[in-house]
Amino acid sequence: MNLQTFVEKTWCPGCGNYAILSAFISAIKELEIKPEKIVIVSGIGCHGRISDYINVNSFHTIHGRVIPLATGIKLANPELVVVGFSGDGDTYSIGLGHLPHAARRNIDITLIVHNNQVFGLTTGQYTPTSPKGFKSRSTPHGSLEEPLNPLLLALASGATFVARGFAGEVSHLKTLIKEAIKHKGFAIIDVLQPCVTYYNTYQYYRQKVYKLENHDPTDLNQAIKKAMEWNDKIPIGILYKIRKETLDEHVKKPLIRIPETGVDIKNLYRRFR
Amino acid sequence: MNLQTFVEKTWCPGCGNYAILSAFISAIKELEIKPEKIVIVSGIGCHGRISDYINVNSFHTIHGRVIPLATGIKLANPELVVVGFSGDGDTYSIGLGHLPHAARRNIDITLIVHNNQVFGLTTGQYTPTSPKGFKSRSTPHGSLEEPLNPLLLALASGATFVARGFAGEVSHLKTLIKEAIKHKGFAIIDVLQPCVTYYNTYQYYRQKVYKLENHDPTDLNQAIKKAMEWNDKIPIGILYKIRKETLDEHVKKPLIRIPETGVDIKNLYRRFR
Amino acid sequence: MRENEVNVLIGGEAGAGILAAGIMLAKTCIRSGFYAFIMNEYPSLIRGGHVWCSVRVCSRKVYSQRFFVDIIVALSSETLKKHIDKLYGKGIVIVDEGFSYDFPVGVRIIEAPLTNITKEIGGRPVMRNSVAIGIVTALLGLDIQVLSRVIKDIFKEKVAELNTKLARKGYEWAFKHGKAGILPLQGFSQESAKIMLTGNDAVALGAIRAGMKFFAAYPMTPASPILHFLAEIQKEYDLVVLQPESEIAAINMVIGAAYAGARAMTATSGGGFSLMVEALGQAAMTETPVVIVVAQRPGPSTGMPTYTAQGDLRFVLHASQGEFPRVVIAPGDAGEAFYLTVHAFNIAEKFQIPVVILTDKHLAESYMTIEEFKDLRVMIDRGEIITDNYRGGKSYKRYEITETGISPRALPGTINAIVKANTSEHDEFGIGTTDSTKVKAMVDKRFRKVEYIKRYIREYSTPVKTYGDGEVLLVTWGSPKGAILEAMLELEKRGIGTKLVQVIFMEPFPVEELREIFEIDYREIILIENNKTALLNSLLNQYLHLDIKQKLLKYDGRPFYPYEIIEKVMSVVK
Amino acid sequence: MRENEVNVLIGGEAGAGILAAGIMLAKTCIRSGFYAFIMNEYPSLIRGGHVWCSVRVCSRKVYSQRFFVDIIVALSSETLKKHIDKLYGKGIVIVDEGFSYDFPVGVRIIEAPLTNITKEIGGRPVMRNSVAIGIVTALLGLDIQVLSRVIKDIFKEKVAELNTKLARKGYEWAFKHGKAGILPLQGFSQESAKIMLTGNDAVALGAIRAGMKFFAAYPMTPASPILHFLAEIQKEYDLVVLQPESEIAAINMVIGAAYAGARAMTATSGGGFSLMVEALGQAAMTETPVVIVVAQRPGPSTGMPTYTAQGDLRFVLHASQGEFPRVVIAPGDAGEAFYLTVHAFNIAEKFQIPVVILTDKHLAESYMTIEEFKDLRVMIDRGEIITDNYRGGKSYKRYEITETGISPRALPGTINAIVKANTSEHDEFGIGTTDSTKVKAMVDKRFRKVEYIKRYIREYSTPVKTYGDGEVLLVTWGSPKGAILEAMLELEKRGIGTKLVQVIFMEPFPVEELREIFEIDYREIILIENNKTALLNSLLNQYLHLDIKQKLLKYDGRPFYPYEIIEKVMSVVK
Ligand SMILES: Cc1ncc(C[n+]2csc(CCOP(=O)(O)OP(=O)(O)O)c2C)c(N)n1
Ligand SMILES: Cc1ncc(C[n+]2csc(CCOP(=O)(O)OP(=O)(O)O)c2C)c(N)n1
Ligand code: SF4
Ligand code: SF4
Ligand SMILES: [Mg+2]
Ligand SMILES: [Mg+2]
Repeated sequence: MNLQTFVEKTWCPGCGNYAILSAFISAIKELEIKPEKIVIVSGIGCHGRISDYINVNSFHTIHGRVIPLATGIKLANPELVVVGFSGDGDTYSIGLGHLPHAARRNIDITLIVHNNQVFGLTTGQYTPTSPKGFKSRSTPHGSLEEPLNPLLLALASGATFVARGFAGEVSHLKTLIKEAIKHKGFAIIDVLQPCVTYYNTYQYYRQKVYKLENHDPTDLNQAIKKAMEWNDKIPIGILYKIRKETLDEHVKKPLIRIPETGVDIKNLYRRFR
Repeated sequence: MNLQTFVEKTWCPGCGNYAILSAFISAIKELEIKPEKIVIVSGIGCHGRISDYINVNSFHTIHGRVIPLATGIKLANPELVVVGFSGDGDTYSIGLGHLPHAARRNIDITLIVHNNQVFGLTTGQYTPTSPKGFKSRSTPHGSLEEPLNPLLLALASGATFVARGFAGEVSHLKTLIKEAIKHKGFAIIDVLQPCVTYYNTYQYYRQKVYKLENHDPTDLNQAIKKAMEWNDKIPIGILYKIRKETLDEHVKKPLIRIPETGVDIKNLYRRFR
Repeated sequence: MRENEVNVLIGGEAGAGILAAGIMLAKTCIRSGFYAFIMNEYPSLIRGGHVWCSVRVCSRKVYSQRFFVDIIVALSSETLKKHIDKLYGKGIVIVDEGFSYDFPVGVRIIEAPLTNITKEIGGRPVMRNSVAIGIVTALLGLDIQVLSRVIKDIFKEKVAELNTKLARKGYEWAFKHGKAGILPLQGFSQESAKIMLTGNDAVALGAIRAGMKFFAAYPMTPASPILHFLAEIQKEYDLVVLQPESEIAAINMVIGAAYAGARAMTATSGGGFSLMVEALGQAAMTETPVVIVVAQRPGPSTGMPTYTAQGDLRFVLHASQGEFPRVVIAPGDAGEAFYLTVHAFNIAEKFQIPVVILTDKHLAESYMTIEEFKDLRVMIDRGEIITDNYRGGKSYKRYEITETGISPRALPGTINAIVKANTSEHDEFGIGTTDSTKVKAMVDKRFRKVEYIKRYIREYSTPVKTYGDGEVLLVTWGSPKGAILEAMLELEKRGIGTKLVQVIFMEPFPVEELREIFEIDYREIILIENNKTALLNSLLNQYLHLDIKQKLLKYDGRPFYPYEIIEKVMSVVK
Repeated sequence: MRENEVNVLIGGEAGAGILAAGIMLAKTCIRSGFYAFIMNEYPSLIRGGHVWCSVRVCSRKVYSQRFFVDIIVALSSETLKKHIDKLYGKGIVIVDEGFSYDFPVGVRIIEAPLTNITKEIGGRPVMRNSVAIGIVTALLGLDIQVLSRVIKDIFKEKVAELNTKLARKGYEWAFKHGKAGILPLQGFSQESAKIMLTGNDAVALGAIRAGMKFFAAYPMTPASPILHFLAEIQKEYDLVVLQPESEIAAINMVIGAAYAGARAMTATSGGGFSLMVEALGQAAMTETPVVIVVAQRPGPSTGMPTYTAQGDLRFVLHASQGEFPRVVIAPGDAGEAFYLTVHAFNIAEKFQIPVVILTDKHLAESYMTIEEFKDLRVMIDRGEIITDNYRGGKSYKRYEITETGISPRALPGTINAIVKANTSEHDEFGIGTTDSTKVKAMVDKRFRKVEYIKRYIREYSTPVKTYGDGEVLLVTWGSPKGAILEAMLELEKRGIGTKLVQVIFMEPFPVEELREIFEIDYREIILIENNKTALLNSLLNQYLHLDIKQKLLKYDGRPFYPYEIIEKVMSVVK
């Protein structure tokens, strides 16, 4: 079974997106999920092309709406495995209004954010995660804004699975994706994804990232502390993970069938008499 | 100088909004700000009517857009004092996408959130801050979602002034408002505002709130801890306050004048030759 | 007062249970064999403003409120200030004891101890209205038992008990003071089971009937009651009913759910729809069937949230970038709203397009009496849909180019089918493309549906309705229909024959049907719309090169009264 | 090759600096006294796809690209596969050494050591294009000094130096191999200072000229270059230029800034405009003057981000709930874009309404040569504006009811004036109201502006333009104008006289002006639009009851070529 389509990939050679693609494909292979049982939702940006490359059900949505779209799919058919691929522009800029809500609702979807700290597809403008002073086409004199800390934000919003991956660590990333998919509840993986064209951070992150060890992912305070660590050392791995009731657990069966003669509403007449 | 208009107030008798109104009016009186130097921006909801009642410049905007509207005003004319009045529906539901960005941009506006934990004006539906299990017209069987912690979210987003007030403590609230307005940078005050009609929390909060004392508002970890305190005791006061460069500090003078014959663009021709 | 008809206006402060009182009264009348129509007007605030509703009761089917009333129940002096001029010459005013007002001569005043009775029984002040309704019940010569049962059905146990007592007290008071039967209702008909419901109710019922299983909406007047109703009954019908963080979230969730295979809907007003515009195009481009209810209110922007208007027609017709087929349906009353909602789902799924149901506050929130829906009149048509296992042989093509433009739709989860939806322009498999030939073919495919949609609508629905056969042609769409039908009855009596054209499908615009109607010679043609710029007329200009000169346009947030239409027709005709 | 004209197509991989090469060449020609037009086509991705541009150079003003070219510079085989059929019979192909391709007979192949030269000099592979442009410069008989100066002006020091060397090497190589001057450009004119710019550049320049001080936009192809340009020069012109979190934030910031008194603008494409729709109504209701640039691309939804279309016209005309006056302006070329942007600000402020400048990818991103703007042709009109101190005596009324519908606008900060803006329907002071009389008066006030807007436009701008005086009438709006003007010249030569009507103000629609034009008898009328459903035609139907039968519609994302128009006209005429 080929999990890749025959579509030619148009990411720049060396782009971190390739790593995410291959980590994901390995993950679903190893999890042995049938392609027809998966739906991936992809946002708009370089990352968004991923849905053309993976041979599973997919919805290439509009900019910033991966989360609500994936939520709708999951609620309508909880038997599907729903994974969102989004960008830092997609989820942390235009789509940020959805993230905290998905987190606190604990809808059982996995969100993989290709965080390259730029708008790649629109030629490299700064994003909410670009460092202060970042020079880009929209900030030629350097950005004036403090970057957002997406993992801290996710934790503050009540997410039940919060992780960071690095495109330079494919097999570690694969494990994260597997864990995230297996996690029952809202799982976010922020992936440090170097954009070789507009913000090549391979070297930078290679030097800084380290894999979390001896870390208790059920301890929120610990997780917050780790999320705030962004200096000489940058942790990757699962920062936080707890089990809580999910929103979709309230949906008993897929909502996709309708009796041919329609639904009987006679019981409802009473209230209108 | 009368800071109130002659418009008859239509909030329910006993509504927490009255307290916010009077705290604000006292605050600007005491700060001796001239009415023409203030602009208030109000959202859509019961809280939004406040702009009809205060005799200063105002913009009663659309639902959820207090923050960007106030940002535009402040940047165009940094000499104005800009205060936003918003609701928990307005800022934490539909408008949530703007809050973290305003916080990390540190735009010098004050945002007062009338957090009554319901959509008041649309007849009491639950909001992101309603407690789990809350029964309302849209959740007659009880809401299924964990509430949002807005102060934690603001802290996680880099806000430089984060406070909580209580409509049952008007003079304390007035002090908070004064401090927030004086603060150079983005200031958010989440005001616990009982809605006597749909969620009367006066008693509940009277028993729980206590005023922060011996708290170091420059310590982010402390602030985060306090923001997470929401059980038997609920702190009110300034949780966090630091001074950072603001976005509007980059604007040297109001942008409101234009030479009658237009702006000379000859210098720009060069690049097009 | 007219024969067989009574009009009651009930007014008081916001929060005083005015509408509840109107509903009690109307239901009592309906269960006694009459028809009722309730129109209610309230400000956008929770307490303190003035609220009123008018209950029209009649022995025949009624289509709208009337301006003039026989009885005013005034729970605040504001009610009289604002509405006393609506009272017929010898009309009755019911007020609380000790209430002082400078009444015009001729008014029959009933000063009843509303507050006192309420206090006696231990009711809250808001319950005064039950006493008043008890009195009205007596006045109209209705049975107090019927009112009691209505109250039991409306309220929860404890509250019902109290209210029943209060109503009975009021009823008895009226008897004791010789007011019983002074305005008797006559000529009831009991031929069929009747229900009273709003346009919102009808849309919700239609959606449930049609098998809608997913509903997400952000509250917005006047569409919120659909959310409330569906939320309440979600468990009985296995629905997912959600209030997401915004309209943007709502419509995107709905599209996600529809892609997954659920019949899915959202409901909002113009402001919320503004936020759905981008996703509307997404539904179109991905050919995902969704139903969107837009209940209009006066704009622009926040405008007047609790009032009525028909100002969003063009907006809804053209919303979102790019060109794509859509269907826009404008029911004119609750009955139509029910059936057309079922059609909306069928059309959406059959043609894999977004369908908008365009109502307005007056339709959405006024109550009218109709016969119970005959279930036979609806059926479910999901179009070509593939579930479980795809047996098409070759690789499944989500956007297969076909003669009709419709590509068989597999649901994700179907074995052997990979279902790829794409908002970028795409090839038949749903893979992005910019190839000029493929792109053109895909645009043409989507647009080929239009002809088939038109045929389908003609066959299974009613793009245009006409009423009457007179020489004066009245042209409208949506809720003004009610007041017009009433006016037509009256005009008939005055010897003026009229005919009404009601356009129901605004898109695709029923050009042929209308052309036929307009081919006939009329004495006068009058356009009637609840807006400023005559939007339907702009469509008639565009599609039929027809410009209706005589216009009755109203844009102060109020619905039409029959008398306004009568006046207009009279002034044009003579 | 035609007299006095050379067309060069440059193609290669995305990221290979193709457009930069085109610009180098075009500027060299312009500075040598010619006119140039560059059209570029690229996929929505950063690397790997194929990108090409066509540079047309001519001794007279040129309005569009041509389909056929004289020279192809092929930096990848993809270029030849896709474009070799565009080469004239004896055309020239410039390729890298060792490049193999099955060329058609007659093609003159110049195999030049592009890569080798580049390596020699130590340039990066992307710099091959400079060698190629050096060769083309030689072929055309142009001065290498001019090219060198162009390179110096475009690139930063170090890069410029390298590229200059490479270009010179290419130039020399051509000389050495007897290629110099084999396709000489002739007949240049040097009468006035010329600049080459895109529609986006022109809008940005117009905005700066008009005194715009606040610009907030979220990047979206094809509008982003406006953001980039303004961001770059913000310090020199004391602008605030911001990239907020979304289009919703952008437009709301712009409205805030405009309320505060800055001339403020945003720019986006259809998808981003979809998100601005709610706030558009806010600007209208609060009567806040804003300018919104909408650069169209093919939809629906994500569609084809880097291609061109004119599919958003109706959407922009009717966007947002409720009814309100707006102005929509569609420039047809860069020169118009400049002046009309200035007008847009004047109209927005004078009438306190939102103004949309509607362009498309082809206009926004193609480069054309125009004369430097004459500053005298624009002036600033801010309308009735009150700053510093209000001396009106009575309390200031933000929404004073006036004869023209325009209420004098005080800026917040003005002493003695409290400026209350309100998205709810409001009274003259800006306080919310639902009073039926006041509401109607306020709606009427807003709409009274329309007549004055029309007059103003007629006086200070050009709602409709015509070109030529032939018997065949061509009707268009926006960017197709360029290709049509070219076609008209050619048709003239073939003895077919044409006349073009270009509608510039789409709203208020110039009904009177057009009626006059259409009153004349034409042999044929042909509509030309870059969309599927003939949107301008729908307006002609609506406003003039005119349905143009002959249509040339193109909706594959590509702009018109002159030859397509010629073919259409020929087929209709004969
Ligand atoms: C509503 C809307 N606004 C703007 C755009 C233009 N746009 C396309 S991709 C993109 C940025 C994507 O950035 P990110 O999500 O970080 O993705 P990346 O390209 O970096 O993978 C933008 C702004 C759009 N498609 N839709
Ligand atoms: C785009 C849009 N969606 C929905 C509404 C309807 N609406 C008006 S007020 C409101 C809720 C307000 O809640 P909140 O901000 O908490 O204000 P409160 O009434 O509680 O003060 C909603 C949903 C609207 N006006 N605009
Ligand atoms: S621009 Fe950056 S993110 Fe986009 S494909 Fe290239 S390297 Fe990857
Ligand atoms: S509904 Fe609640 S928030 Fe609104 S005015 Fe009444 S008490 Fe206040
Ligand atoms: Mg990115
Ligand atoms: Mg609230």
